[in-house]
Amino acid sequence: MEEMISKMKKIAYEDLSTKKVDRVIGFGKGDFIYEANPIFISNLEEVDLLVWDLFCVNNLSKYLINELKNYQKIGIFLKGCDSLGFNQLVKDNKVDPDNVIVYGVPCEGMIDPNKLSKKNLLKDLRYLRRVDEKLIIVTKQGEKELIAKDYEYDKCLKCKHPNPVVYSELLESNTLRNSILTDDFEEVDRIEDMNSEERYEYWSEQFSKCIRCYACRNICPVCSCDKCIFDNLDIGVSGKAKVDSEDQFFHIVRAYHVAGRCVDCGECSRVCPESIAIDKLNRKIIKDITEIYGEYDAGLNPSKSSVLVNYKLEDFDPFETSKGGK
Amino acid sequence: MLLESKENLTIDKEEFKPLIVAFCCNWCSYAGADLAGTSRLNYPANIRIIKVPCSCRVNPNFVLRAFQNGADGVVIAGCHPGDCHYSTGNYFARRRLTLFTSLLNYIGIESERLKVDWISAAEANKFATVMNDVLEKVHKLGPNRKLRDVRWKR
Amino acid sequence: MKKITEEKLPELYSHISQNHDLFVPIDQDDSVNFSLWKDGANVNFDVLKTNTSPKKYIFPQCETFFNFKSEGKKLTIERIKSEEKPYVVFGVRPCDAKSFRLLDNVFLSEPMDRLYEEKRNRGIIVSMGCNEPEDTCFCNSFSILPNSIQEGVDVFTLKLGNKIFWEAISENGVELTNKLSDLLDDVTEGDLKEIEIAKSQVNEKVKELPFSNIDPNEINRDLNELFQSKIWDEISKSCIGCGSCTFVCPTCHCYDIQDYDGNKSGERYRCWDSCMYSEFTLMAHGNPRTTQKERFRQRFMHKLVYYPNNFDEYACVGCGRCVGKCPVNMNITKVIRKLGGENQ
Amino acid sequence: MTRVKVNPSNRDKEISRIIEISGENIYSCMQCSKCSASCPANSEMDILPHQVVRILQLGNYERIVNSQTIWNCASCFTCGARCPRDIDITKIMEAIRLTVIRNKGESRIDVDELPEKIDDKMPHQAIVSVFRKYRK
Amino acid sequence: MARIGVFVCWCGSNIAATVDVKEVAKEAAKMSGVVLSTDYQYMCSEIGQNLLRNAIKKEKLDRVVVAACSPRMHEVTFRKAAELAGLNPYLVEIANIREHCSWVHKNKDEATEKAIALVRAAVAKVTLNQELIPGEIGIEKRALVIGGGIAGIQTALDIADAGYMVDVIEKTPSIGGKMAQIDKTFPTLDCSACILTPKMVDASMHPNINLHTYSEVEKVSGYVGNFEVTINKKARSVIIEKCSGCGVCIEKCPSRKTKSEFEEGLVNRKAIYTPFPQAVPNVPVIDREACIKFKTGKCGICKKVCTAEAIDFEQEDTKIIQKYGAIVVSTGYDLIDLAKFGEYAYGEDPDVITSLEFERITNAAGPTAGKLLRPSNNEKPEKVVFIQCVGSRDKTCRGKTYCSKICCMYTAKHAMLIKEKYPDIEVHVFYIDVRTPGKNFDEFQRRAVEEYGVNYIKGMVGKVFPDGDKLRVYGVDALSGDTIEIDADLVVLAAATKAKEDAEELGRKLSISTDTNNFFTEAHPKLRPVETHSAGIYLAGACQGPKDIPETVAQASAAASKAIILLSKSKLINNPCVAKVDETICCGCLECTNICPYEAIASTIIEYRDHGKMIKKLVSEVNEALCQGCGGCTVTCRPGAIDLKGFSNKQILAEVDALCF
Repeated sequence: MEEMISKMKKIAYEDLSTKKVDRVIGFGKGDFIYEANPIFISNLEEVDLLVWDLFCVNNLSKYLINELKNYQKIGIFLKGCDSLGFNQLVKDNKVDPDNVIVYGVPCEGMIDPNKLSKKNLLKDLRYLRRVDEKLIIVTKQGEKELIAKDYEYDKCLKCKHPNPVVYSELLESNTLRNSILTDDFEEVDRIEDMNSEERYEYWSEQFSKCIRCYACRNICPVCSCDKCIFDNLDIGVSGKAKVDSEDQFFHIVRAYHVAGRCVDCGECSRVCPESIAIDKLNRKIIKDITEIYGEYDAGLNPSKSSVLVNYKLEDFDPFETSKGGK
Repeated sequence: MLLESKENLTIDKEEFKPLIVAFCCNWCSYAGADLAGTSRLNYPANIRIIKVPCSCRVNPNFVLRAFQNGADGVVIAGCHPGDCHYSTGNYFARRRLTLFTSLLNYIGIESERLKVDWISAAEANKFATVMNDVLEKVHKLGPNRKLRDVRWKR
Repeated sequence: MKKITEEKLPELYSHISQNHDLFVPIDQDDSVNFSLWKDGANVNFDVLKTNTSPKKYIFPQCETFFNFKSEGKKLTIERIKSEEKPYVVFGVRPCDAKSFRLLDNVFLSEPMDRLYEEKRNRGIIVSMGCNEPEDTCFCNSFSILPNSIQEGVDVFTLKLGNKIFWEAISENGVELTNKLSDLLDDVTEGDLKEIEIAKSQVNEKVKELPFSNIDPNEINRDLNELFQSKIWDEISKSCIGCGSCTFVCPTCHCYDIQDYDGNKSGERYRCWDSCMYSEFTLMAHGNPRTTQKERFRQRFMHKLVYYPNNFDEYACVGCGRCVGKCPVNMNITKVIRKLGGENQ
Repeated sequence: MTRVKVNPSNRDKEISRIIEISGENIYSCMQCSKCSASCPANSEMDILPHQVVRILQLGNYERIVNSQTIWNCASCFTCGARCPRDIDITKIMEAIRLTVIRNKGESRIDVDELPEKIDDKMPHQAIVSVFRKYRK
Repeated sequence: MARIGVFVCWCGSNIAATVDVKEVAKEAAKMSGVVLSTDYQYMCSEIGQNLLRNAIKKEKLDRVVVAACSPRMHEVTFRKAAELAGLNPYLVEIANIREHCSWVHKNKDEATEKAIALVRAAVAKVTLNQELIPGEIGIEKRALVIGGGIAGIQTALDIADAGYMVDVIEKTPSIGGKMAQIDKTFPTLDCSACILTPKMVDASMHPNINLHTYSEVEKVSGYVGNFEVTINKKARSVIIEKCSGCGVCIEKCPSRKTKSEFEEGLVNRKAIYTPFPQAVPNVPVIDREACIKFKTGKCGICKKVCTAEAIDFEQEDTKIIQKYGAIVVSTGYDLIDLAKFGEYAYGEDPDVITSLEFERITNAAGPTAGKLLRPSNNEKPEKVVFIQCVGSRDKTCRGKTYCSKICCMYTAKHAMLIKEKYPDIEVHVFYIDVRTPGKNFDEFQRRAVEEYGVNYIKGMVGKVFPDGDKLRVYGVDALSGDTIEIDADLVVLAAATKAKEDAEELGRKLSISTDTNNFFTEAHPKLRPVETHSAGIYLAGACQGPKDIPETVAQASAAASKAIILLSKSKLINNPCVAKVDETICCGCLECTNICPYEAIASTIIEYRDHGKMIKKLVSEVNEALCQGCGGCTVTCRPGAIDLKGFSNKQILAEVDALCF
């Protein structure tokens, strides 16, 4: 970890001082041990603020949209999942990759403070580090050794791409995780196994928790419209009332709008203040796409068109009841 | 199957009149519906058709709006794959609707309530059969309360 | 002052619910939120910060002003009749209790907000003190002590171990207490001592909290200077423009008014709005706040400058919900610090 | 020559079984006789393979089962490999033979008798398949 | 507020018997925006239309709903009537209460209720209708013909004769195509070259025709009336303008190892060559892959012997960019590769040949000067076997499922040609079915059997077995059930036809579709057989499906006339129901461009002022001339920035709302 931080500082310092970039987006330490924040650096003095720890969970790539309006060339630290989002931003013409230098950072999995908190480990937390699959924490009460997996974000447990899929420079790490390419969709199966009434009850309850804060949308690297349909009352598809049908409409349409484009980074669920299982909608679509149209690859190749703007003559047809006759 | 259902329909008619909104593409399915008319084929009056240029014009928003406002079933009908007037429209529609119908089903909407089918301009019989079939199934399910906007008064 | 043991609480709840809608913090799927109490509900008083604040009972996310009906080409307007049933919110922390007062400043000064007033008058606020403030609490920065009895609460309670102490404050509070007298026991001398100790302990704890040195009074409240400050550029960078801080905030009170055309009848309603949203303050000519920086600045200028200028109080109670909920860990504590609001 | 009632649409039970067992669509045949021309055993046949298919199309099962052809077929698969209509005539021949055998009940093994018949030489797969087929 | 007029038609009793039209009109009058609601027996009649027109003027209607038959019947009628009254025709909507209501329902109450609902939907929609004005586009008065076979030549001549400039692109060094290879034509047996060559010359001499041989289409952009085509003219290495066509270069060229494409590989040609003596243009081309000069740098004999100084080794491919109003595709066909048909021993034994090779052998200008000789030993065969349907009507991966259409006739022709020259040669034809629909076609085939004694055998050949000097053919006569064995000297295979290998690629360039067999798809199999789905692009000849010469020529003239009709117009009116982009909302993801079947959506960069700062933004832009109005893009657009005029999101939602009344 310390080694990675010095690598980050070194490359940021070098590139800023040689004017290779005029802005660096990375992580800085927050108010708590368990907090890391996005920071934006243009001055060499600020390079020292860069950190890398087990709480650098944010995907910084979406900041490029705005930052590129004011800076020519930006260096940015991206993890595996972030890099998928980055590719999608490139594909959506939101970011010109020529103006970005991606410093790829292999990720070991990020730690969820809420999970620590649930076990009362957050209070008086003084120090914490990861050694392979172990999490070592030091509190007032002393040192404790935990299983890291128990405290990782849910989204990290399912991570398919811990290592960046695109980068200009890879900050090598000796704790490289392997890509996991199989996906079991176990949580989707569980919902599919319910009958339609149960499913509807489940989702109604989930959706009714929604407070329409749009954190899920705003954090999402593929929700990059200048003016979202939900910010545009004039378009007449949805209102702002807190009624079930509006909440359902929002969540269904949000999921559909990222269909085939979602990079499964799980940020939507992480940031939801009401803990709605938003990613279970996304993952249902990913599951369908995987089963019907083949391996899901959103975010892997920015030049490949996504599933819904593509077709094959021989696509699976769930609707054909009888052959037509001209 | 069909005959049976017709009997059922007459029995329950008084209590529940489902509303079915059908989006038909101008070139095939709308023409198929016209031919059903010309051929004097019968299908229930609860089916209301909206003309769209192509099945690829049907936005999932439209479907959701229909359910919000009290439709008990929605039909989307287009040309058979390969016969699209715009050559590729229904191929895109097929992918979109494959995912969308599956998503709605996942959320708990009975799959019988959203029917997608390919009906050519010549298939008047198929048009009537599909409409009868949808109505029968929706009738069996009863009135739709899911996705319904309680503020919309019918 | 009265007391009740934890085991007897369900009895108390069912007693209250006979004549009131009772709202308590309920744990469902690992998240705690104020909800309507029903038999068997999993009441949780250990979590200080419910997901959203109890302000929703006096200022709901969405409420209807009136219905309108069209018949043929005629339009008739129908006022909404208020519900008569009084309600009790049990477990309102001092910070949240304070927020009610702050909302009163806005809604109950002329022109009065009838909808708000009606809801405010219909409710009984049973506040509950805190013993174990969390890292993200900074109520102290706004002079709210964790065990303080805030103005406007009807009953104040304090949970120590498995005992809940119950003190009626207002007339409504006394009335409720009287109705519950069968369930409540008198306190002993020992109890009072215990309370005293707990209060002084928590006041000490508060001083040790990470945010304890935050002091908005240190901010130079020169409006122009603050408004023009370069700091906003810097600190608004990471804001993603979602409304989670606003919607979990107990003091945010901006709303939008919309019409819904429901075919044969429609309604005019208001709903929470967030100054963080791009279409907030959208007018016919466009939007005066075009970038996130301006929206961000608005939120904190409102809380720390504009509101205090009007009411001599800050529009923040240091509940710390936004600290925990912000997707990018940007929050009011950082803003206050950047603006110089820090004790050395 | 016997006179037969021709009703190709009314698929005889046996014909349907042959189609089911073979998995081949006999109605795809357009009588090009490529199978017959390719057949190395055609000189030994009283009815040529393409005629077999035609007779099946016409539904005359009797004539087929009484012919030598089905037994003289060497199952070399040449016909199927060359058929332009993608019909594997070998499979049809085998299906016809199976119907004959099954009608005699010869291919059925009583499951109860099975344990005695099992010896080291019998492939396990065969045992499992017997169970699967005749369990009911 | 809109002023909507609703007109409910009785259609005699067609509607009025099942729908209470008075009630419908009464209910319609209550609907928001409706200022006039009335009914009439026959709205489409002269009187009915007058009623509509007068009401528009008198009541100052700004929108009209006609509740009548299907819009597919009379939408145009009522829109025209409205236009005559000064109303924009797109402010008229039809409620289909006949085909979709009175004719399919029996219960009068239900039908009336539904009719009211349909009118309500139409009223809701029309309220949101906007005036639409069709755009006009100019037309480039020039046509492009892709492919210089008989189809292309005929098309080019017809269009040129009508007075329009035509460019013909031919991939090979000469125009002429397959027909130039053929000896005689059925059913008249007149010489193919004799009828084709004059046409080739006509084409080359025509003042309105421009030939680009040895050229290919590289890129096509634009739209009907305004295509822009990039043509790649491959380096010929011979300057056309200078060459006199004397042929000395060919004669002296030392490279002689390349198989002649024109002679179907039966003989070799030089590295510098003209494909055949009557080639147009009669200018040789250097095959750079075969040429010793290009391979080793040494040689250059052709340049030395050319007195006209026409040889130019330095020549490079040139690109021509030209605008066209119409494009005709006439790229023709090929024969399938017979490698998969091992049982016929093609490629294994030289005496097994394809029908096209037979054409060359029997052609007086061919490698054997028209004498029928076995390729193996140059001796006259005694027995010739023809096998039809080699790969045609074949469901397997070896062949094609369709009937190649021309084989029955040309096989009969070949058999007859042999019999005519050499009555002593035995000719056997194996067939599955003989298909001879066409004028004088069946008579022709019967003559082969009855007059010339060709032995037709219904059945297929199982194997051709090279046995010493002979080819042993094993077959069956399906009718008698006899197995047949013939010791043949020559076996001719009627290989299936297929679409050109690069048809799909060309289709992509042109945005026209191909079917499963890669033949180009016509717009309608019966009523629009020469049009494609892309306006302004037409099909001629075998590139659309197997065809014989008469049919090809007929279709070529048909395609030409379609092109002429287009070119003769001064302006094109386009459908105004096209997509439009709201640039303020468009987020520039350009997903819409991916799904547009007409490539009507492109990207553009707009600049706008925001707080005193000029901001550049990438957005989509619709070319209204190309857009056909399918609306697929609208669903792809997440923020709803792209919408379809005439079927806008709001209009359709209003209809949904109205139906859920």
